[in-house]
Amino acid sequence: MDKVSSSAADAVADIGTGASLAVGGFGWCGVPTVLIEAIRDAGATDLEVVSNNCGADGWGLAILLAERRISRVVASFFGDNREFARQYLQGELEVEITPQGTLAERLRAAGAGIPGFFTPTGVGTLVEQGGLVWRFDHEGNAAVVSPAKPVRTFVRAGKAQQFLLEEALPTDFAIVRAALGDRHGNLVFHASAKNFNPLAAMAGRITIAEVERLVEPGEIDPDLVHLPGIFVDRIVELTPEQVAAKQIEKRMVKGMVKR
Amino acid sequence: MDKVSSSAADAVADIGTGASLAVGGFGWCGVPTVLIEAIRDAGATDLEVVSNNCGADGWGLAILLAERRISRVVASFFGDNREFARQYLQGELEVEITPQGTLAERLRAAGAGIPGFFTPTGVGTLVEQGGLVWRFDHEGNAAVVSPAKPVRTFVRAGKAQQFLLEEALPTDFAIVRAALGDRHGNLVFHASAKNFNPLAAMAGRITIAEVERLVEPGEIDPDLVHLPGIFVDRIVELTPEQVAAKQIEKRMVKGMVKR
Amino acid sequence: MTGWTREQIAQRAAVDLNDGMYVNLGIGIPTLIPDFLPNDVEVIIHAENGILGVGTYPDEADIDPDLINAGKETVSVKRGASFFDSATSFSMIRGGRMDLAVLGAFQVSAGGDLANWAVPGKLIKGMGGAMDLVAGAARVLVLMEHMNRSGEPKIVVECSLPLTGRNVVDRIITDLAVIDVTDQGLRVVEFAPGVDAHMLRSRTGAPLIIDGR
Amino acid sequence: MTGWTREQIAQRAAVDLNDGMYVNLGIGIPTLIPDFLPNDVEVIIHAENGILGVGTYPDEADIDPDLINAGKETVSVKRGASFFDSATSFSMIRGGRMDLAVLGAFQVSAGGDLANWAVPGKLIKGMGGAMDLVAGAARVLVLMEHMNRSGEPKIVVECSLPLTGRNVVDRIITDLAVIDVTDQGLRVVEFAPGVDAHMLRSRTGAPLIIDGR
Repeated sequence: MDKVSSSAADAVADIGTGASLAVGGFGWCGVPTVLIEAIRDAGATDLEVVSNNCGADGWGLAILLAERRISRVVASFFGDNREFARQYLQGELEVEITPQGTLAERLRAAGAGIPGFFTPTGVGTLVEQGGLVWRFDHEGNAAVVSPAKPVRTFVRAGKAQQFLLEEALPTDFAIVRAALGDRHGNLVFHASAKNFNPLAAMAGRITIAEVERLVEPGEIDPDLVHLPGIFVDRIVELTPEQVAAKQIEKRMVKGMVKR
Repeated sequence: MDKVSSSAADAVADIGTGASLAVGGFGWCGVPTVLIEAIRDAGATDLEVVSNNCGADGWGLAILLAERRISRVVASFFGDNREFARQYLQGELEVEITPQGTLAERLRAAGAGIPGFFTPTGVGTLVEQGGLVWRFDHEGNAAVVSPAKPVRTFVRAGKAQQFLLEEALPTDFAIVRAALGDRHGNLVFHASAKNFNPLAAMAGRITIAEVERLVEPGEIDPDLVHLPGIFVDRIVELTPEQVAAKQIEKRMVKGMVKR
Repeated sequence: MTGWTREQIAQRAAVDLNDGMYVNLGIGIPTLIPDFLPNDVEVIIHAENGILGVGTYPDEADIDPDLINAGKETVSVKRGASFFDSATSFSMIRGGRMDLAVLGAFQVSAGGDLANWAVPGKLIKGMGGAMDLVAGAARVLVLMEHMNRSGEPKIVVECSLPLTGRNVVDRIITDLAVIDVTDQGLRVVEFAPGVDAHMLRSRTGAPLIIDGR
Repeated sequence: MTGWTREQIAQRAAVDLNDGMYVNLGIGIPTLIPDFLPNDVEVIIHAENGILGVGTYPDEADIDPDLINAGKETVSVKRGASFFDSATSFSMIRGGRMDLAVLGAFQVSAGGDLANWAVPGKLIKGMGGAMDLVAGAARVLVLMEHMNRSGEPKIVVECSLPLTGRNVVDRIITDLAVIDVTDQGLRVVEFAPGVDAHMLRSRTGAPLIIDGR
């Protein structure tokens, strides 16, 4: 068994126009930038992207946004991305705004064969009641808004409480980044670069991982695997230059004043 | 921060009569046997136990069963335990039979604040329709049977499909076993002894872990923690003798004939 | 001799396993399958208690009480194995990543319903992971004797025993034949040696499609 | 001088943190709290992107692009830290294991409703993890200026802005006072220097219980 692709271009070649795509990463951390670049180069457009953020300043998914290759985004936070805001407000981009924990759980649920689950998050807010603007028209009025979500009462710690139903978020493809991987697709992440990566990987029908270091099966202790290879279909090994290109969004060092 | 208890007896002292208890382990593997013995010695009775199996032949939970200290069990498989069968059939023990994957997910859901989720498992069976015998009367007739579960249709891969609603399984306490732990409660498991342990730990309102080796905070690489300490309230360090007492249910070696 | 032995059933089942497949093998005949795989076919065996990459029984020196399969037997693991908790294990199954589940059965119906966990009047042992496996695996293969010990067909129009899953079985391999569950009904793919259409129909409790009829 | 500075608000909030607590600190004033903790109070700081045990900003040599907090700043970790995925991270929150969440607000209502993520007519940035935090944390503490930049009260009978959560806030600490949300209404626990009941009532858009009245 060898899931290694000969190149990033090869690995993403069948991601076509209109595909849905779960993408790992939080801010600029743990983002599969090389696979994103390969998708840009391959030309697919009208993509639906599920990702906590959507990159910024020419980094990560921002390079697909800049070329208007993304038509719909499911995300929890995009406050740092001006081009994202412009496309959203001018009705060029549909945005399903989802609480961060709900987004994580919806991706995991997709991978776990759980089509829906109840959560306390968002009860009593627009997330439950509906009306969040998914798409503006060209005059800046709401064209598509979120639907209301079903609510159910459960008894929790002896108290009846309301919860809303969220649905799983399966995608055609997932692209993720890991520190270490083997030819069977087993992955190991480092520090907070783990974030959404294992969950995006679970949600994809076909999952592609870029790894900073590739090793042979057996070199990763079975106790230390973070994501079992069954969730990964293709592996791309990064070059040392690609690994070194990692960027930092907010570089802070000891003694700096907190904002 | 130091979650280490002075003894197993101390750690379980507040587990009272009528308490519910999630217990890690699969078969005889990864079972918190020392905490189970401490509970036996402490005298609590009328316990509700959530555990995939229920021990066998004087091992694990079987020692609580033997003393009739358990009044209700949620489990997926108990085919190896004759005393369990006797108590169940004679109406001494209530048993909620739950598919194994559903049991695992219900424990995780409890720990994740998800009160209920939909699953394909059991649709079209007695698990959905109700009628599984939870308790027999003394004549061997069904006295309490499982209720029917709500069903909902979700579209999955373009196809409408039915799923049933399962509820989370939170418990008053959880007892688990790990290979390694630190004073903050961070746990590392070994091989297939991981099984239900992280999930039971998540489900408990108060979670107690027995560890084969105790180390100081900082000795476990943050990337290698299997269960973060926030899910663990008390730690008990086992003696070398207690660790060595681990037993094997079906000892097989290479060349033996498969059954 | 008429029909296949247990080993021959496993051998026939092994033909259905392709290189790179993730498979879960139930207790009994399914555990014999790996012995019949060609050297160039590498499958990854899943144990629902938390292992991908289950190997053979271990050497005496390598026995580890913490390393058992879902049948509770000590095992070894292969290169590239991984360990995980039970929720992750069943996520793989329900999430559709498990290519194949192979299990035994008491009864299979013409519509692919499976009964393999409970017999009324006999002691219930629990369904373990069987309901999750048949609900989630991409493909479900049943290996069983064609008739039960009382000489009654185990392939029936409707199961009389409590179900493990409804419309879940894809293929049945018995000592007498290989039979696919299709939208048109049960279709015979292959006869065991010494078995013909007449014999197979007489021992089967549901209509069979043989040679298109 | 009347009232508390940003730093003094954080200092007052620090009093509410006990040894051994797990806390999530939002962006802004909450991040200043650790500077005011006594040496014998060890709290474990959670970053919802996947860290328990967040430390100070790192030394230059220890900067790791893979190690950032939820505000996307480089950080260090303390002894006993752990890393995990986002689903596990929010499990801790929704599951009730997070003892305290501290965040900022645009508005808080008399019933403990919180609005802190969206202002109609202004660009929506997304709620991030705020809705999960207020729905799940065992206790929610809001730190904010008592009035907004237009001089309007931020504590109101009903929020006019889109809610982050309903009936979720336990305590509010502003530049003017410490106020608890109780079943009876908003109860003033403490005044900042130079603040009296009359002034506080005049700057608050909801009834206040002061000295039991």
